[in-house]
Amino acid sequence: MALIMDYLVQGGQMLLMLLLAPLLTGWVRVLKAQLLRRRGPSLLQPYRDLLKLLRKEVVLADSASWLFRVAPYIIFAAIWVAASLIPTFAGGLLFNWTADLIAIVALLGAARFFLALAGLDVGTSFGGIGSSREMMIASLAEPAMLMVVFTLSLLAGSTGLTTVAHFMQVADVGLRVSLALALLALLMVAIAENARIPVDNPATHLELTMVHEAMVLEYSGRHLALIELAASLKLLLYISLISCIFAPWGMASVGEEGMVYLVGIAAYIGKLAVGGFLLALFETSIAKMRVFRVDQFLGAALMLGLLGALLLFVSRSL
Amino acid sequence: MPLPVLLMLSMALLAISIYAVAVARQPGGSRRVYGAALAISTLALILTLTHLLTAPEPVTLTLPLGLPWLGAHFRLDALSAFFLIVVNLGGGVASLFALGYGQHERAPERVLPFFPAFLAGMSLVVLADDAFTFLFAWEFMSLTSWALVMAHHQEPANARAGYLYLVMACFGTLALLLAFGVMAGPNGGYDFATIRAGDMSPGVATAALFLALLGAGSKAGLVPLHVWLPLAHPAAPSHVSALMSGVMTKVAIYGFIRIVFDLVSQPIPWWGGGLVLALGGITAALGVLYALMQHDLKRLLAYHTVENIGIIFIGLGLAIAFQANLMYASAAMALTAALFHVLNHSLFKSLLFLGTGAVLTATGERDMERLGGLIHPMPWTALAFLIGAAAISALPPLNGFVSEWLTFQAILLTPELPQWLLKFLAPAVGALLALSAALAAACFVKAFGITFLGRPRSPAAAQAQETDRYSLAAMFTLAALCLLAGILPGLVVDGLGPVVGLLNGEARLVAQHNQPWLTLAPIVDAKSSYNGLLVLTFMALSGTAAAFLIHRLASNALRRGPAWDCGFPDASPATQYTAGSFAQPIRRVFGSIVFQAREQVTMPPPGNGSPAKLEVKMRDPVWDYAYMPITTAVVAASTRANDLQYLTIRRYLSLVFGALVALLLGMALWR
Amino acid sequence: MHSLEFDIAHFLAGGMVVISLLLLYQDRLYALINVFALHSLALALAVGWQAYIQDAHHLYVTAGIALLFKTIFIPVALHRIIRKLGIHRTLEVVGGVGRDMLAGAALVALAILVMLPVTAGADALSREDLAFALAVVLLGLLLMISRHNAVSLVIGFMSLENGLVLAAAGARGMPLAVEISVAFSVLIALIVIGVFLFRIRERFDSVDMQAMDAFREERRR
Amino acid sequence: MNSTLGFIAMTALLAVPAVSALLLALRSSYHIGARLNVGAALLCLLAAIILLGARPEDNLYLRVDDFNIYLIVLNNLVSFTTSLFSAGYIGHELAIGRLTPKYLRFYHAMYQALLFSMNLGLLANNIGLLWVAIELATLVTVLMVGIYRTRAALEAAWKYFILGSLGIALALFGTILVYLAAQPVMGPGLPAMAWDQLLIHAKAFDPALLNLAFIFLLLGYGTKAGLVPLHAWLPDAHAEGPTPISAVLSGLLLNVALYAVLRFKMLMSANPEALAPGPLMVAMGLLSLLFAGFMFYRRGDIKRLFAYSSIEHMGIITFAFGMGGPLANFAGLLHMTMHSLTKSAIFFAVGHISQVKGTQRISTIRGLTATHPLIGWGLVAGVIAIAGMPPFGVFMSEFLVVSSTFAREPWLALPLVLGLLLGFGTLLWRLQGLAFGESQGANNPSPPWVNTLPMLAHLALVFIAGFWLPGPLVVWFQHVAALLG
Repeated sequence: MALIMDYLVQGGQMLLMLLLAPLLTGWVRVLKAQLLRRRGPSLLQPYRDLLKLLRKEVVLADSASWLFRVAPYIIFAAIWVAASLIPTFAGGLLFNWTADLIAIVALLGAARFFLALAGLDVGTSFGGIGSSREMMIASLAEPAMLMVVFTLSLLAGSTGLTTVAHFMQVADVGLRVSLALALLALLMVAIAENARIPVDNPATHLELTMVHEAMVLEYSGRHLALIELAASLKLLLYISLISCIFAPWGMASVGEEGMVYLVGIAAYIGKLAVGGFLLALFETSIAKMRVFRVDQFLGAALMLGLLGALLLFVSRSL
Repeated sequence: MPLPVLLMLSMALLAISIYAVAVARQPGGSRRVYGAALAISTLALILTLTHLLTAPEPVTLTLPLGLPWLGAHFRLDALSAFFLIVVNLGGGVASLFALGYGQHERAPERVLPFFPAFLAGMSLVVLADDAFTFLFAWEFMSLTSWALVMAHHQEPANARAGYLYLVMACFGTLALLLAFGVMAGPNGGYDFATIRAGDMSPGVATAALFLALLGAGSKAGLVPLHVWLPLAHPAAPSHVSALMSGVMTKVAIYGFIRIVFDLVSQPIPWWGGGLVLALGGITAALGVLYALMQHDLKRLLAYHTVENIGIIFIGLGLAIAFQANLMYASAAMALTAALFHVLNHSLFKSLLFLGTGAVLTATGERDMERLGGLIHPMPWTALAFLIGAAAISALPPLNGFVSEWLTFQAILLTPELPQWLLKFLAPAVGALLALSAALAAACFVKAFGITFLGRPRSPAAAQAQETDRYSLAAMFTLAALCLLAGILPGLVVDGLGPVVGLLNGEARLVAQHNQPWLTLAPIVDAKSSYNGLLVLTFMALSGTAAAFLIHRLASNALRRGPAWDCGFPDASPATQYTAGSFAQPIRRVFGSIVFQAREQVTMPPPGNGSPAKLEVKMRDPVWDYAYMPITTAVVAASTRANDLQYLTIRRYLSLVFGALVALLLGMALWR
Repeated sequence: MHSLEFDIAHFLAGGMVVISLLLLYQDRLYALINVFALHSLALALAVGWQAYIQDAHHLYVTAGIALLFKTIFIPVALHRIIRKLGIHRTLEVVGGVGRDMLAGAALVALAILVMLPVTAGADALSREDLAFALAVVLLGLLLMISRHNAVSLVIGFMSLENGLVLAAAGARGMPLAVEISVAFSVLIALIVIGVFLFRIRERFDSVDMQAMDAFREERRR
Repeated sequence: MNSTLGFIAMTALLAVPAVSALLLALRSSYHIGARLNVGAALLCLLAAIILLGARPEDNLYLRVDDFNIYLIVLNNLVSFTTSLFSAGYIGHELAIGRLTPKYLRFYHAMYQALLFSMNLGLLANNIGLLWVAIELATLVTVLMVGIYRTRAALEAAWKYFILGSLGIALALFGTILVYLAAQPVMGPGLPAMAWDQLLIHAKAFDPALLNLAFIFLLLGYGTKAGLVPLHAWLPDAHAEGPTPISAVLSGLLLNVALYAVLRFKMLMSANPEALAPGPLMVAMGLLSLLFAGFMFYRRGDIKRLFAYSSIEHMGIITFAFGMGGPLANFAGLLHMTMHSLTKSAIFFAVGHISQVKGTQRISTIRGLTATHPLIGWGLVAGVIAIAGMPPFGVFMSEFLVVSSTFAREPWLALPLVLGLLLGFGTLLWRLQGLAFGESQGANNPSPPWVNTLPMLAHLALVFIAGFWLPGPLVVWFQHVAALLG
């Protein structure tokens, strides 16, 4: 019985992620439009786009190789697996021990690896721009992320997300400097990783400023659909990661009754809404920065993360 | 009783190299030589594998060779068995590859005789059980590999590489000789058993650690002793490069482990561990930064070896620090991580070098700027190289990730250390490790993307052909092993158990084979766990499911057309991103600090159609600040001393006179 | 009765030291040769006296060699060679005579200083004689290196060798003394006549060593 | 019976070279000359081997003991192989007219005379006789160095002659002093100059005299052994003479000179009050080692290069013996042997090289392994061996030298190792230029492989010694090492 329940929870989690992702993207878009006094697209527009793209035929560049066609599936799979391992409405998922925080970071890294390769595959100049800038950004964002992971796992004594979330839920963590630093760093990383303003602008196609869009420039049809879906999954992943670590309230834990799960789901969606709103607010209130100031931005993130970890190393021994 | 057999096999390899002198010129010669080497390596591999997995009781053997009153001692224990596996695996695969690759060799008579001897040398280093035999084999290994580096001696660059290599190797050997001398002490017992048994002062232990760092580190490519490596490894034929980078550096690691963890009976002071840790971190970061700046494929790989050596040394440094504080459980974690990475690096670095070899035979080019689009003519090579690249970039579910994950876990155990310095050092090194992992990914996106993807940048690349089946077999063997070690890490960890136990006072990680779902949970799964198998299954399932559903329910129509490229279709391949331009952002971010990289753009005046020029100046800090002074000093000194060659007879007589008077004075004042 | 023997022996030995200093003082070739003849004469006398007081007859042979070969034959030969080769007669002193004299004095002091610890018990003769012989040897070496001229180099070497013979003669009952002095004379004869002058004359048109140095310079890379 | 056989062998060692020197001085034909030369050397070798088994009893002039016997065998072995090599070498020189038959006769006679003098020096039981032998050797080699009559050759000969004679003179003074020290104790006469007697009574000698004597002997014979700063004659003498003579000089004569020094060192250490000779020798050895290391780098002449390498190794050997103790002495003896064999092999190779390339200038010799594989790789093997790398014997001896320092003065290992590294680096720099790269300059055909047999034989010996020393040899070396104290 309990086992079946666990399977259900895990499966529900995976589907929920898949379903909620475009909604979140739409939500952010709507909010941004509202904040800019525009009417903006409907909340469901992302779903429509995806279905449209899925039905269209793929126009493949002559110089594209098999890698170019396989990459979207790999990217999608990696991000989806990563996302489905994050406790959202319930901790203690069946397979949460499959991959800890480090592994989740690495899975995102794998997705990025193949995306960058796909950007290079056709052999256009824009693809190259995108890939090289993406890797530069990642080369700073990933260590920063890992520093955050360090801080958390040192605090909770584990790199397993469930344990961390549970720890934040029950143990009286209190306000710790290192936690604040970690949160700040994580936010900066999230912005960079999801190609949001000020690091990148998901809406632009101005050649010289785009990073993520430049890589996927040659994609079309179902491939593009998968990549878009993966992108919104990633956004969802980060927001739910932040919420499950820094706002783990209302999250159900293993083997509880159905009601609790519903509560958990409600709480989770609430968190997402808030997160999306904050993001939209931030994005509208700030301007995009030059690509070569991104490294300072992320360098700061890395330093914050390292500082957090160091402070923790000190405070733990006190 | 595998030890005598293993020694026989090494002897057989030596015999083959003598036989190779005779047949090197003949058409079928290389096939026979490499075939024999392959057979022997496989046999040795099976033997050592069984020995390690069954009852790894140390067996010893003494031959009446070497130092007369000492004899040549040999010993096969868990540690040497493990490294023998690495050696013979690499050797066998390289031989298999060379069955095809060797056909293209311009000067077989300069490669065939030394290749089996090189293999034998490495095996003997690992088997040696006294200082003389060890150094003998060690130096023999260096010598044979030097000969292989000098195989294409017409290129001046290779000659310089070989020179630098052998000098550094000699430096390392002398350092090790001093290390053994220090450990053996005045009564001079030079067999390892005596050294182990002898009680040494902490000072001696520290000195041994330093000298081992110098000796083994110079061979392994520890910054700042790495300068020879990126020159020498690419200079050799590719299958030899694979051996040197993938295996020989590991033999160097073996030397370090053997001395520091086994022979030194006194616990090393904790700051020694800190030193190794810091060196490892610096090596890892610098190595990958160097690699990113290269556009010669083999040199890029060689610099990457430096990075991975750094990662291994991070693990070893942590282990020393833990052992110094008697935290053997944590030390077991660190050691396992290091050894696991030894195995992994030997796998994927060999794979990548072999792939480069295939590219080299197909196009005759090592310079990425003249390659590109090779995935179309040689898809299989591309696939194998891609797997290797993904593995070395520590992407799950491949093996590279597992060892780096273990290293991170080991770093996460450092807060228990009492020393403050280590508390601060560990997260910093962790950051360096994370940084180098991320940069490695960037570096291999560059390596694979520029070489295999895009459109060919030179006619040679356009006319490339898929490589022969021996080479493919070799590459895919390694690729499969990379995947296996990635999805079944628990089994490898269990295999490493006896080795770790040997080095760590019988403290080792908990047995993994009875974990559910073959999960890797080094301590307890609540603390940290990873399951490569499930990650792979999930990704495969979701990927294929998505593909299936889309193709079934949505469209699967596909049309070829020119690239869109924001509306500039089929520009010339020259407009693609090159290796240099790919690395440019990172060069801007890091290079300007580390290498004082300076870019200078010279624009023609408006109306002038001549192309603009961008030149990048980079300096190698290590070479400039560590090696140039020494070389200049030696040159200056020898120039001064050279004047003594051209004195007049009178002056020479004055020298004798001076010596005489000085001695007489000394004696007069002596009493 | 002892004292007289000793005094004469010491007088002759000390005389050799003085003459060595004189050699250092010369800056003209002929004078150098003549003083060297004097040096050898003193040696002959000293050795003869040793032969007499030790009544070791083989030492007379040594004395004879010294007298005939070094006092007469070599100087004459050198005179003729110089005339034949037309070597310019003045010697170029490297450091200046004054400095050489000072150095010589210092060397004599050193010789005595070195000999002090020797236990007088060895042989009454040995101690002082050895001091003198050592002084002569060192002075000869100094002469060799303080002139730019090959003849003076040979002469310096020969005076050095005189010191050796003096020491050998001073050693009571030393076997092979004669053979050794003979062998040495052969060496010198070879130096003087055979190899050196003939070949050097043939190849480098002067015995002035600077010529050979110049020749050596041109091989310098 | 045994001892009489030994006596015959001992006399043969002296008589055969002397007689054949006379005969060769009369004969001018190349073929007969070369054959006779080889034959005589072979006879000496046989005699030496007989001496191994059969010892004559000592007399006041000659003596065979454990120390000199192995040098005698080595000496005659190398001089035999060298005579083989020189047969081919001189034939070529004759063919290209560098040597005239007149000088050829002279050459062969002098070769035997040199062999005679070296055997005499090794066999001598009398310090005076030793001195005479070494003086004779000096004269002979001077004449041979100058044999080519070129300006450079004559100048080298002249330099060698002057410095050599000075060394001889100093050595004589030292010898006299030793006698003076011995005579009061042992009374006048021959016994006071005989080794065995001296050693017995050394305890009673006047230490001050002994010290003084040793200084002179060290400088005197040290000049012959080419220790810095007394080395000046050595490079030129090696470079300008015929290559076989360079081989003999480096491989043997230096050993004989060093042997003399060692004999007196034994005397010194037999007297408790005398100053320990060790530090002096260690200092000179290190000086030679480092100096030679610096000198390799700027060398332009291939033979001069390896002459400096001889200086380096003489330094190492002196260092080892100066360090003292059974281990270090063993190392020194082993290194002496290995160096003789290897260095003469290298000079054989160099001889072939200078003949096939028609020059000795390093800058014009390139890529030998490509053009002349046999001698090219021979040179590589030789240099690798002399640089102290396995699988060659020098590696073992250098291992022992370094490790022996840990028994006495651990800190001395540091400069020693640095010197070794320096020498290695600079020597290898030269080797790579010679053996690898694009070939250039004249390329005469390689010599018939028979001519390279001596080189190969030496290399084979050194190779075997690299990982296996025959038991008797070891026991015997250990015995001698114990003798040396």
